[in-house]
Amino acid sequence: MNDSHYCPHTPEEEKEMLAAIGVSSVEELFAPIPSDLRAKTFNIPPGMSEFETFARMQSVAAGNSELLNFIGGGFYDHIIPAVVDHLSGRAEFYTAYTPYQPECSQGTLQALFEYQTAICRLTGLDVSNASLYDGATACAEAAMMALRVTGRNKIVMDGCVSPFSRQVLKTYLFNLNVEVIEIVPLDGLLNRNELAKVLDDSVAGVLVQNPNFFGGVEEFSELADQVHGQGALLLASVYPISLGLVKSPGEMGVDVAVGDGQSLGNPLSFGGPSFGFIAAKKSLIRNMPGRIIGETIDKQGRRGYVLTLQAREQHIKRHKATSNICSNQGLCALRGLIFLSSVGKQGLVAMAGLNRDKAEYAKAKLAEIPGVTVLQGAASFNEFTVFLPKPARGVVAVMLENGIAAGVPLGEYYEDSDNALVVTVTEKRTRKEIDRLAKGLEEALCN
Amino acid sequence: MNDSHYCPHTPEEEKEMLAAIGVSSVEELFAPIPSDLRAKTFNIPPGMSEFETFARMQSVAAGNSELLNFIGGGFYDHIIPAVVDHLSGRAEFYTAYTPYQPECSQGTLQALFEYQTAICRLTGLDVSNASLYDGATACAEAAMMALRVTGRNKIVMDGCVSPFSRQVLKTYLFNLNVEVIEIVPLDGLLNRNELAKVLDDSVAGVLVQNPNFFGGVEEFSELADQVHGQGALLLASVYPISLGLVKSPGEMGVDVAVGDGQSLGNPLSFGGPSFGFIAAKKSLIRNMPGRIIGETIDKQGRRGYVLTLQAREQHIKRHKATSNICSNQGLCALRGLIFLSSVGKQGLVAMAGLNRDKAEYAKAKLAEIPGVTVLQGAASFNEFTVFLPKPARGVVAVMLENGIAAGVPLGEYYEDSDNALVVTVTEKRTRKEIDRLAKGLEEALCN
Amino acid sequence: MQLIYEKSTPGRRGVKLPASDVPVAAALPKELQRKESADLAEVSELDLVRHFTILSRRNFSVDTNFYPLGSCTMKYNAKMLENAAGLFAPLHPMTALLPGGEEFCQGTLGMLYDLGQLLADITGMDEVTTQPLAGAHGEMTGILLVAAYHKAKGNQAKKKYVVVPDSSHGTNPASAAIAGYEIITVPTAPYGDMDLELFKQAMTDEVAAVMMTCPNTLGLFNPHIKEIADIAHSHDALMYYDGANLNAIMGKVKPGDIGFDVVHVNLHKTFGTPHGGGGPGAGPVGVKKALIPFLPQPRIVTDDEGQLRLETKNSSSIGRTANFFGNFGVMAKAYAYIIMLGREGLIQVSEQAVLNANYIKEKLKAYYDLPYDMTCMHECVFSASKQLQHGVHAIDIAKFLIDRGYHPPTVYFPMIVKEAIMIEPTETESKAAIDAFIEVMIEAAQTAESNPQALHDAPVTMPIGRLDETKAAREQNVCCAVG
Amino acid sequence: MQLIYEKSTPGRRGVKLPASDVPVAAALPKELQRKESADLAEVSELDLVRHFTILSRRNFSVDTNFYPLGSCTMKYNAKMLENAAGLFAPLHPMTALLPGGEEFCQGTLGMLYDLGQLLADITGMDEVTTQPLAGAHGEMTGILLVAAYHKAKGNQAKKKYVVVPDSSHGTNPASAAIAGYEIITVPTAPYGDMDLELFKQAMTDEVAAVMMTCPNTLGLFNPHIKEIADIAHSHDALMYYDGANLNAIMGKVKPGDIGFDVVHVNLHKTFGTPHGGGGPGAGPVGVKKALIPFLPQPRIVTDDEGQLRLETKNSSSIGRTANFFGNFGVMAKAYAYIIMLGREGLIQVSEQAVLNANYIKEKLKAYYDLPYDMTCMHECVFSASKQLQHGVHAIDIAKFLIDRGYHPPTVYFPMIVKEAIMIEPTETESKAAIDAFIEVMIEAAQTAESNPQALHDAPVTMPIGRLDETKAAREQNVCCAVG
Ligand SMILES: Cc1ncc(COP(=O)(O)O)c(C=O)c1O
Ligand SMILES: Cc1ncc(COP(=O)(O)O)c(C=O)c1O
Repeated sequence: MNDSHYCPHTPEEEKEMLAAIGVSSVEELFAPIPSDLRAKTFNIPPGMSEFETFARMQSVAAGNSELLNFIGGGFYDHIIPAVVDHLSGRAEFYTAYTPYQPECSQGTLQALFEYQTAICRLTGLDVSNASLYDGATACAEAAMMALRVTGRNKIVMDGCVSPFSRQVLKTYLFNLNVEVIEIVPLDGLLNRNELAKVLDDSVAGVLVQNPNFFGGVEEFSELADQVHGQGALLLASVYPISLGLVKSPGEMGVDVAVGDGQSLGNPLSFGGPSFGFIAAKKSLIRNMPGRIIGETIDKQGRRGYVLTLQAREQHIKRHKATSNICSNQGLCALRGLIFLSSVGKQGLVAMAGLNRDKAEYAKAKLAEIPGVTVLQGAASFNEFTVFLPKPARGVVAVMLENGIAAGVPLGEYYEDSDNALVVTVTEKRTRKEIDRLAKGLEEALCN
Repeated sequence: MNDSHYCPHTPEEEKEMLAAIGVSSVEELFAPIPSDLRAKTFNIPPGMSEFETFARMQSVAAGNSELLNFIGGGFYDHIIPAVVDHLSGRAEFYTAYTPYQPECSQGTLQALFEYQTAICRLTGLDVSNASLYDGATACAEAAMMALRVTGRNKIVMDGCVSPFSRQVLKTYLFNLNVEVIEIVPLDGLLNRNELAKVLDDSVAGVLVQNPNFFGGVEEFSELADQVHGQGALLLASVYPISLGLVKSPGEMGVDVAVGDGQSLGNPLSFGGPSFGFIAAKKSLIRNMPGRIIGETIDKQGRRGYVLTLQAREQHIKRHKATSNICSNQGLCALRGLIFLSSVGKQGLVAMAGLNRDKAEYAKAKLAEIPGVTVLQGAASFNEFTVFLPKPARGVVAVMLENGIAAGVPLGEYYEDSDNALVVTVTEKRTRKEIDRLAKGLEEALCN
Repeated sequence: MQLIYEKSTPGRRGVKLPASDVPVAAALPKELQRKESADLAEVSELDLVRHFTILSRRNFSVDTNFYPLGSCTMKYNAKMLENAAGLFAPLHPMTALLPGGEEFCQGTLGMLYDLGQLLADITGMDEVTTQPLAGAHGEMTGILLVAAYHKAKGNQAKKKYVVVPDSSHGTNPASAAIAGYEIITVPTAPYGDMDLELFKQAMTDEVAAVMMTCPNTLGLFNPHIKEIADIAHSHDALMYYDGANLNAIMGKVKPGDIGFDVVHVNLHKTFGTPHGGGGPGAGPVGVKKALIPFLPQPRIVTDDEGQLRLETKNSSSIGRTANFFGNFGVMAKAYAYIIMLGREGLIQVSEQAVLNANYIKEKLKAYYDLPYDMTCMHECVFSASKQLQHGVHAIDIAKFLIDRGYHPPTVYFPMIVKEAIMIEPTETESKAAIDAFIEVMIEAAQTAESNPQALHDAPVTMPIGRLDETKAAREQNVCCAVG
Repeated sequence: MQLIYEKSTPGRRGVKLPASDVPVAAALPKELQRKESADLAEVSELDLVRHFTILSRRNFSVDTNFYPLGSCTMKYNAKMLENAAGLFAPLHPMTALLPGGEEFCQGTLGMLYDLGQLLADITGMDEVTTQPLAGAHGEMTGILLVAAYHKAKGNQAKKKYVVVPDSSHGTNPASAAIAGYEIITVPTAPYGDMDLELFKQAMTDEVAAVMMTCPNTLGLFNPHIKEIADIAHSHDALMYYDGANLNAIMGKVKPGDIGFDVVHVNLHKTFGTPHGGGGPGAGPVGVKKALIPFLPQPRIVTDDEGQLRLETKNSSSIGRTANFFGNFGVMAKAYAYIIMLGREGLIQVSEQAVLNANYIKEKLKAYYDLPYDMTCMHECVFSASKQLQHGVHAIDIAKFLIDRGYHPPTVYFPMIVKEAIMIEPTETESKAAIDAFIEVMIEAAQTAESNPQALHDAPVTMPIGRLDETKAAREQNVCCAVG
């Protein structure tokens, strides 16, 4: 075994250990497995060296193409300050486990307490947990929170919420006795009339998204009042970078805010890992899913941090827990904290401003293209919907061949939207690149 | 100033500080500089963000071409285990200074002591310092050591030593009263007869290299006796990876061994940083250049490490110091240590074996090409000289265009060697790549 | 140590952003504007770096401490794997979902596909989805697949229960509950496995699935596992395999061969991803053929030309369990780990993990009560009941270990062992490290007799002592008030 | 803590290497074979990682501690710069030296060329070589250029001396000596600069160069610098500028404008490279036109088409001072740093560095003797002479600071100040960090009076106390005997 990777014993050591156990071979230790159950095949290819493995991974990565990126849809191509990698790359952070033993885990615990604080401040809410899996599952967790809190079993959701989040929510709930009602969007915004029709005191929670999948930014304060009037909770999925400019969930009276933390210092990485966040009004804390870090003191009065309200959790409550979460996205949440602390209070505002300015520039540029119109009636942040004179699918496919990921065609996700395209512009895109997008689109439309 | 990079004060803080100093502006603090001496221009372009800077650096890097690499000449394309980056990337290592305060620098000090140990064991000598700038300057330092030790002023060097090392040595010594004699190589080896002619008791040191610039591996034990017979020192520059197989300087009776540590875990990085190493017989320790770490104890008998024999150094001895070295290549030496500890005792032998096996395979392959002959008469490690049927310069230039750096043409460095090419094959080169080299060479020769 | 917010100075700026190269846009309508900027940290980059660098040092971690945390498989994970995952940082997942986009993602889609096949071979399953984001998420996904299966057969209405042994991990019943089932818990028999008789009694046609860990959380392999599976299947209940303990059995036995229908794998335990202080992990789920139609979307399939495509609109699918393709970065590490170790390497991992656990078990059983004294797999579970006679609890021993520089084993789990101390050394520890740990464990046992107070007082070498958890739960101070 | 060799186990293997895909070659001739393998460490990768991770934590460093080490400019260096340098890892320097090879290296050659131009502007020089590998190496290179210059003029024979002030850094005279000159040391006058009268007396036509740091090592800018340069030039002596203190004056004054002919720049101090626990740094050398012909080879030049080429055979050159193009990775960081900060950024660096030093000077001068009480540049030098009255030395104060988590300032340098304490805060420290440091310095001064023994006993919080340096020097135990 001393020729294997990462199994350190020398043959002599192995012999000593076997002797101490009182067996003559390692194979004997597998005697508890009935022989007829033993694996008959094991078709894993032979191993290789670290060097060869890395070379192989490089060739896997090279199997993807680099594209000029104007797509979002939940994951966003933002700047990640170099400190994020360096600090989250401290081995003491990333090779530790969930901080069950607080005395030797204050690094993780304090950082996650700081993370919770950042999320509370960002969302304008009182309490945050220490992360969820991703933004989509966070929507489902918020819905389940509403079900628990109200004891009702109906969820209403705006069709403007990301189709992925809606799908995940429905998957989570399909085997529960829950009714899920979706409100068909009206011009890329929540159809408030339709919502009013279904909002009654059987509704546990109403889920909206801001900015929504079309890019539209909405005000939900009034909605919050209506929802609260029915004893239900208003749940909002938000894009954290937008909160540098856009009214926060807390300011709108939202009860539970969730979202995906990818944009906060986590690379696109073909979709993960990122993290979900969830923040809520104080009164809802005992119904929160996942880990929560709390401040306390030791006998000498020294401040410290612990996993708290563990009585909600699966390792104590088992099937009565508020969620099944165990391992979560701690390191990604830490990256989020480092990101937010690195750009800082003013920086987040500035970054949000850059996003919006670039997107507005792009909007104007694209609107100049003959036949292209911009979805009217809604303010937007860094994503917006344009209507093309032909189906977006084909246009996007053509532009891909030219190295531009021009946006997400809406036809895949909404009826009667074949010509609609959602375009995303982050602070990383330069004016030149935006001009290239416009030119590329114009050319693609000429074909 | 709070919009600048890495200068943290807010305007309020700056005001407070100026008030404490008793001046009204930062500019006042520059009053000691006579106004007529002040800079009239400062033509540095405006700054940019971290993100833009990194993008710029990526485009700089993209300005170089990737080539299939069969060149050496002092720097070698070896495997660097991933741990080397990760561990030398610990901020506590790389953001510390030279360990002047031992109590809070035991990390660096112990590591460098372990490094010295590795170098002693690798070279088979008694003492090592904590690094020199690079392999070429190490040759010069070894020569100066010989001058100091013997009080003589003549250095003899084998023309088979790397031309770069020889040039550096001559540059170092040109303004001293030292005679430097170079022995013209004979068939890619030290011309021992010529050497014997000049070796007398006026010679301070004889410098050889193993394997030499032609790739030849030599035995110098007899030479050591001859050199010692004249009261001179034998100085040898060695390629550390080769020491997995090749007789060590210590085993040959060499007095001072030097070399470049790049191959030990330091990336090619367009030539640096790497490090030089120097090891010597115990009796020479007080004449060593640079930093030396020594073991000692504190009052409670606890073991610790300190910079020792500092009385040799510039910060104490000023112009009488054994060298002018202050900052050196500490982090690169640390990388060397981590590399050697990662491949380990058996691994270095295995790695050296792989190098030689691949080079021998390449040698045989190239020898099959019509008109190509291999330099005979010397054993080699991972570099060898071939003779082409036409000038190597042109062949190499053609092959470069095809993405292959086929070797170093010797004509640039030696007379009557226009057709000679030194080919290097490390463990990173696969059989397929070597076959590609052979095919490429064959094609280039057909042109 | 101060919080980052306590180190903030109003007006201090962080990282510099690019200057704008476009006009400033008209402001958002007033009612959409945020009133007050979020009060994030305002620190210099140096202060930020110092803060988190110093904070990191207040953790124990695998790279600094032996970390025999049972059930968590705290092995050393190769640094190269981190580098490998980084290669994929710039790739946007939506690309693959664009029309014609798969073509531009053949590298990553291919890797996921290949990883699925490797995991399928390791677990003996027919197909694997890489979408679930952790073990528990895999459990929920797996149980939802079970539900979809029963639904498709038209008998979901009667399927009300999921059976778990009482030794099971808390996530098992929690996941099943979230997926809509009621839980039946079967006690463990004195021989360390789920009581076969009680299990038989619990099984009815109303049971949708039986969830088991094998080896179980006592580190024991259940010799009756096939029989259990046969009983379950006779009631049309599916067998769910919690793969958290896969590190024990690679190449030795395959869940799919011994009657399991659904498996999740904790990639972060067995396959090369460090635990990140609480994630990210990944919990791919493998299934037998009958369950393939229900796998989440998007599902990676090959077309006639061998190109990889995404199936996104299969109406029998349970839908999506997460945004995109799972925690891709974790998958990259797992894939690299598996191809690097290869067949022999993976077998050795399991062999050495089992060797180390048995060695510790033998060496410590004279000092600690071993409730199930038999050959274990990759972990062993002691009880501090002997020490309890001196008033010393498992937690006291844990805290003593902290003072000695060891991360404690898992304590108080599995719940069925009183004062449980669950030790999983993993295969990556050297004999010297294991021997040193054994010494300290013996020292703890001796100190429990000679000076129990010393154990109650531990830890004393950390920046803080034992914390007041009641106060934390009462005050619910979960967000910094300063700043 | 054990040495890595003490953790070794015979036969334990390290990182796995690729299997060979070629035949095993015939062995080397016996007489060329190594007899016994070098006794390197034999540890597992986990043990290796733990060893060095834990070892790293036994250092103070900029990223963990305020590090006001005078003359060393221990500023915070942006992490991005490390990443940027890494981009060049795979590039072989010999490529550029192959026939036609420059074409394949236009990126790196261009960067070096541009960096040279930026440094030339900052220092007021006409051309820069990036070859020297550290400050001292730059000094030697610079003095060799001076020698070549005098030689070319035919009067090297009579040029015997290099003049340095007694406040100069030890490398200055050491480098000049290595480059073949004798040293004349001029004392410092009470006004903190080289004594002008004594300097005049020292100057003869036998002087080849005058080496100065400006601001000098007391942190003071010499108002007579132009006069000194004129005097030197009148003797055909060249003025050498030790750029170690460049952090004080960027954009404010250029060495080239005030009479200097040769300059080295310590990139690792001023320009973005952390110190690495003792390097690598880089010491590019800038020269005035007259010295360009002597610059080291290879020299980067542009050809008629604006392509970058290497000049390798200029016979007037001093030759090579190092293998290739200098410490390229360090250069990459410096280049990125300069283009990132830009004109305004660099000016601010110097302004804030000077502000911070003066602030500390003012705040501490009531507690420590300030031998030269005037506006300083980027650093200030106190004397512990007040404390000495209580038997407390500068070193005792240094060790006390260690106990408080501060890396001590430079002590006992410059040598001309008795019990010198040389403080360089740099521009990257926040006011809060500086204020906290001032507090601790005051506490040290107070403790010197109230409890001098406490200072003699310091440090007590480190894993080791003050070490027996005599024993180290006597025993010369510089290589581990174990294993
Ligand atoms: C036996 C067992 N099952 C399931 C889980 C849950 O896995 P995860 O933490 O990945 O959600 C764990 C994790 O500790 C476990 O030990
Ligand atoms: C004033 C001064 N000159 C020269 C040097 C030497 O520079 P280096 O350490 O880069 O060789 C130093 C370094 O500490 C210094 O402070």
